[in-house]
Amino acid sequence: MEALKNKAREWLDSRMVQLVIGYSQGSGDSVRAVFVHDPGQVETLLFDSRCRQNLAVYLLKPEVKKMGKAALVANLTTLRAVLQLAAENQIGEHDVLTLTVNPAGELLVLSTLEAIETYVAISAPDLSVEEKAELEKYEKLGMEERWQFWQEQFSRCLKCYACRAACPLCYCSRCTVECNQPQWIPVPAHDLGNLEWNVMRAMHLAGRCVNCGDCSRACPVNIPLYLLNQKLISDVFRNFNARSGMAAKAENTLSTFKPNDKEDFIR
Amino acid sequence: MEIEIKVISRDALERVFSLWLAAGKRILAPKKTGELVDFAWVTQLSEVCLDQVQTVQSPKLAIFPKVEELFSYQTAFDQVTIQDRPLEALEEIVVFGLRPCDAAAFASLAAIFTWDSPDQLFSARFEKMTLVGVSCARADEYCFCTSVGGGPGATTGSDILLTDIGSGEYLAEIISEKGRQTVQAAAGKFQPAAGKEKESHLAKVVPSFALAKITPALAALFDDDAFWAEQSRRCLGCGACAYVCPTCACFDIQDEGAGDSGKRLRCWDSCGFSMFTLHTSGHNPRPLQSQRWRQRLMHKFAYMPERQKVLGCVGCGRCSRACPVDMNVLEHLRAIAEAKI
Amino acid sequence: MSEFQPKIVAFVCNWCTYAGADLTGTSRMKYSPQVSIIRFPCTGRIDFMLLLKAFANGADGIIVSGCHPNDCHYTSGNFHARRRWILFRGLLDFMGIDTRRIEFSWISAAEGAKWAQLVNTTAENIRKLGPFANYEKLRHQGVS
Amino acid sequence: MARIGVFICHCGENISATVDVQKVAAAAARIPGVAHSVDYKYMCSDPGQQMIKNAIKEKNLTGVVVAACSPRMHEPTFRRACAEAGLNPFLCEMANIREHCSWVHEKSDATTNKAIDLVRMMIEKVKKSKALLPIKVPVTKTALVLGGGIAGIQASLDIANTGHQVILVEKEPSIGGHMSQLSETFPTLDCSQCILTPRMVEVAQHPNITLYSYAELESLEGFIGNFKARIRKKARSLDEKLCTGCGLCIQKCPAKKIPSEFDANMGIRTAIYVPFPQAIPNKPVIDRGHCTYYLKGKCRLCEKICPTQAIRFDQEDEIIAVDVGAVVLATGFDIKHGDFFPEYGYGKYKDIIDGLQFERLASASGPTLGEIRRPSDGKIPETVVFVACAGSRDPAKGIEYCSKICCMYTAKHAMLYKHKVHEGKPYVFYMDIRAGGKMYEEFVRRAMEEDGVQYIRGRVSRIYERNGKLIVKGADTLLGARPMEIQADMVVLATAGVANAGAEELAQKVHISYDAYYFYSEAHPKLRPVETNTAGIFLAGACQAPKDIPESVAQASAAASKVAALFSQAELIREPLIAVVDRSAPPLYSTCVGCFLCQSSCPYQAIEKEEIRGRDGQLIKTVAKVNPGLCQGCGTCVALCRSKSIDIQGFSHEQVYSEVLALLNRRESDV
Repeated sequence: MEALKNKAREWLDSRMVQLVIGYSQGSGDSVRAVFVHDPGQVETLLFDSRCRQNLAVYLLKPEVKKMGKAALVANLTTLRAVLQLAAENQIGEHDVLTLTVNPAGELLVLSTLEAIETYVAISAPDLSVEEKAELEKYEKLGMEERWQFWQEQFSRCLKCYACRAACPLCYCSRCTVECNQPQWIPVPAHDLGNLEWNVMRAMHLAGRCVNCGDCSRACPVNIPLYLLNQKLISDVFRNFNARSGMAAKAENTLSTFKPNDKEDFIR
Repeated sequence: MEIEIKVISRDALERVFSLWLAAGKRILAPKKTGELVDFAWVTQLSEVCLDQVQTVQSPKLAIFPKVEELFSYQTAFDQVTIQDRPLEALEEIVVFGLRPCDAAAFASLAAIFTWDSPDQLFSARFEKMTLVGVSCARADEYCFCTSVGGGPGATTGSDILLTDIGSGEYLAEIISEKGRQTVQAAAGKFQPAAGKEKESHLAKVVPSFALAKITPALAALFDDDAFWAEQSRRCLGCGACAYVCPTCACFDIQDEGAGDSGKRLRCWDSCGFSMFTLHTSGHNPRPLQSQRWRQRLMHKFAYMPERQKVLGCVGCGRCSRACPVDMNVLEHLRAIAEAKI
Repeated sequence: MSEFQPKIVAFVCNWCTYAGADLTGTSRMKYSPQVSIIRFPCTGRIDFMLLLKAFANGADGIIVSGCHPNDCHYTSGNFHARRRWILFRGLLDFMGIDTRRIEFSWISAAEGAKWAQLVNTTAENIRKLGPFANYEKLRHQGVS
Repeated sequence: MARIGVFICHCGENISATVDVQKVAAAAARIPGVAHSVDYKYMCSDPGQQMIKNAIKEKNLTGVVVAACSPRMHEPTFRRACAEAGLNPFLCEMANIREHCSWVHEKSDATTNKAIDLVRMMIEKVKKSKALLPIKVPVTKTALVLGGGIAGIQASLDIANTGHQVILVEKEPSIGGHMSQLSETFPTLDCSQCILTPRMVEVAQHPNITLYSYAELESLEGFIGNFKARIRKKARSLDEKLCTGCGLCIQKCPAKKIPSEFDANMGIRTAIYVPFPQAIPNKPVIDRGHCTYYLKGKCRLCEKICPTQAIRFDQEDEIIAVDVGAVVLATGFDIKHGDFFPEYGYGKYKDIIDGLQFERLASASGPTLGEIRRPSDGKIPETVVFVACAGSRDPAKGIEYCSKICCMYTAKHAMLYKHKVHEGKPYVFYMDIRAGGKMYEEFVRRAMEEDGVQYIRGRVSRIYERNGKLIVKGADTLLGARPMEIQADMVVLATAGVANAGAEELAQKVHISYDAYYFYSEAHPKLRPVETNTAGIFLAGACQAPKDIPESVAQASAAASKVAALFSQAELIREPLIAVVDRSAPPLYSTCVGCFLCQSSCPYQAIEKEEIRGRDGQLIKTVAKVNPGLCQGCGTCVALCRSKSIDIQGFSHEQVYSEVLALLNRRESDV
């Protein structure tokens, strides 16, 4: 990916950015985030199908912010996370430059939020055919089966909060699980605590999640958290025709309403 | 005591399982569910999976579970009555199929829980636990037991260590008194070894840094903020590493009650969390992830050796495997060992 | 043994449903004593976490009720609440939590009769469903 | 440790008949933190209230729970009692064991147990209650009235007459609005100018009213009692202090053929002009779009002729900043211009005109001095067709609502025509006649019966010209939808009343909500018809929905009385049951992360951005802040906030959470 390295070098040389957040070779055949702040290190940058981590998660990290203006090597969901963060007042127009590689393998410089909007506008619907099919598979299960399925999954939860840490949109400086007056979510990772934590995590991402899947990938005990997010993504789209991470100035699904929202479940 | 060497066939082992159950013991062993191999309660050998290099979680959960009740209480107007956890009610446990590194880890764990004022519940659980390990035939790039004084066939910590020597047979090393009792209880299942050896069946794990260098290097690097910032930059500050770690012992105490009754619970905690050291005043002595990452390594490689006279790491590599952002502890330790000071 | 008496919590807004329930009282209509009301300024104030807390503390059923659309004292709190419930219900259902145990309704200050009838039918439905066994189990699981 | 006092009311027998009140009092007494628990026949009686006051003093209570009737009934009573005994009123809560318990359940243990649950619930709530102080907001006692039509005039006069200052802003060169364009007014047929102009003069002369005509609102910031408005005074090209309004300039102005807006383009005016003779202020304006000097660079005749040298060609717009405590929007309406309806040929045929144009034709001060002469050739039309609902109640082409005033003014038009042209034949096509109002139905009947106006129930499908006549094709639905064809000399379309072109922009400028038609939304459709959702901003007249004169005036006076009420105290005092955003110790400062979801959810624009800065002035973070003047305490933001950084006083997280737990967790000692 020479183009990528050259652009990174150019920007670092010209002090246009102080930092390039990208991917480099990790342990075994994995890739990992890298923070290139000196032009000498650009050779470590790479971009391929393994680069799935949503690097937008690093934009709000104080340690990273301190390093100065950043360029972000971004895949599609990372770009959408950037827009969503902008829509939630977390980053401004001039806080970040993004570099992406389009399906044709060409390097694209998206230097404004507007440019990102135009690029993601053509992206495919949030849920792929396979994802829809899998979701439906679970939706079709009986209620008791669904309960058993999720109880089994959640019983493994360690409350390590890797899902939260890996999520670019879980940026609260104090998460609700850390409120203890009142104690909204039990701290212990027992079954009740795990259920409540997971309901809350999913609800707090409703209308915000960009379906990057990092929560599931981060989970050390393989809880399919993406199913919960995708359930809400599809409900948000079906009911409110909304998609998160598509615009830098979008109002949130849950902080807005339409007088004719469906209410067939209300007596 | 002198290590006794025997062999046992898979079938015999299967029967030993039923003997354990019959004797009212619960068996905790690696079990495969989907892609995931992790410790779970089993009733027969056939449920057990031994192909993996390592389980996701460590067997510490046998005696230091993620949530445990310490005591329960009742209030009546203004009096409170407390019922302590009845220790005699705890079950006997056999942890089967743990790796030599895991067995060694219990020493570090015990060192913390019995240091200064011993933890009754932990000690009681420890007493009622027998460790029947299985040595490692395979290792991966995350393994570094040999760099921290262990090995794929190391016997430290285990009561019995089995090694798969092929043709459905395991070489059994009887290491402790508990081990011997286990063999006696399983009358005749364990046979004389007749000169069989395990070495050729063990994984090769090449030492990758000099442990001797780590502790002094840490002391020298303590104030090198740039070094720690560089090391920890991609760390997200989750608790995955601590929760899968066989020696991490940090815990939180939570009271859960409603109406006029409740219980006090102990649950895992992690020094990686940003609020771990947050004071009521709002001050946080470790505001940066780099400081929290440093703390994790200092604790394992400097503070524990100094206070508990035992290393806080056994080189199982779980933290590296579990890390969402590929914080490979082995790399970091190498860097520390090789740092110019 | 005596018939199962469910515990039902009603989360209602102050301006419509609470007043409606007052009217039920002043009109001396009778309903099941298994239901108790918690008063909120507006359905918009009702945090979905509170519903989980109710189940976690042994509620067998929940009623959530406020002003009819366009009647909200604050003009739009109920609209915001409605969106929240659309997604929350979907999620709970997906997780296998029986949403038949949560009754949503709009009840105005004039609908005292509707309140009585809602309470009675809900109490009856929950009685049929029986105790929330799954959740009851959940409350004690996962502690070693 | 809390020291709660619990007072169980029998309410005569209303409660004690079905609830074992002694048992409830005894159970409450056993709850930790309860220092005093008694039952009494009538808690709300004087001796009852005295019991509470005494207990507060003697037992030095930290909270009070009164288990009695609905808090909607007696909460104020008991909170006052507590306050009188020196306990913060917000540390007193009521358990509703009458309406929600004794009255709706049979006498049984279950009923008593429920009463105990409710009491326990409120005890736990009060334990988490905090002492709250009322919110005080200072009030600037000057009102800003936008729009100088009849509504704005009425509102200004009413407010000014209560002794408060009024700033009246009108975008046209003169106040008067649409009413000044009208000929006569229904149902009395008195001349519009005759009743309006005295009011206009009153405005001009009122010591408490400052009038800015030919001016518009530039911006409005702030909140109730404390708005900062910036007004753009458009350049009149003339020094108003020097101008005497003698009108010489107007006579001399060479650019004479400019269609007059005031005459709805039925007449003409000069480039320097006053819209109409009785204009207030009676000072001309130079229309720079048509003035020869501005277009060609020479002329300046007016400047030469002006006896007081008042002309200022180089004058620029002026921005005037004012502090006001309340705003009244009276920006009025517009009519849908006929050209949206090609079938009716408006714009194509000169003699098809709209309602306002007919008003000018019929007006004694209009271009024809009140004679009904058709625009094309000035002939007096023998047959005139009036088309009601031209655009109204027409989801397909026009607007869905009823414009409300057309039925009446169409009847008036037909009458006026008949009165002026005795031989004339007026026809009215209508859908329904909506003549609700004092003397309205009678008025329409008069048109039909005394003035012989022909009413045809049906819609007009098409209007076109055939040898000098306008052919109006329609159907008479009362005669089996028989097709009708009328040969008319003139057609008057009662086009729909719609919101002003600039209505949306203004709404956004002042942060109020508006409906799908850009009419401004009232705070509550029934109970708060003249308030908006933004505290301190009120509505008058047709900017809220089409209205006739009496309605506009009534609403204007209502808005004025709201303003007067607001101005009646030195400070605005409000219940402190509002949302607050967390503030914590550095380095966090606040748990709010500034996502501002709350902002878009707030119906009252009460959430602002606050920049937290370090000692060095460095921006640390931007967080949400609730404006206590605007927040109404619905709590929608509270439930939305992911980090639980907003809480609402009186229904706080801790309070409602404890209620849920207390309600569901009976103690053994309770039963």
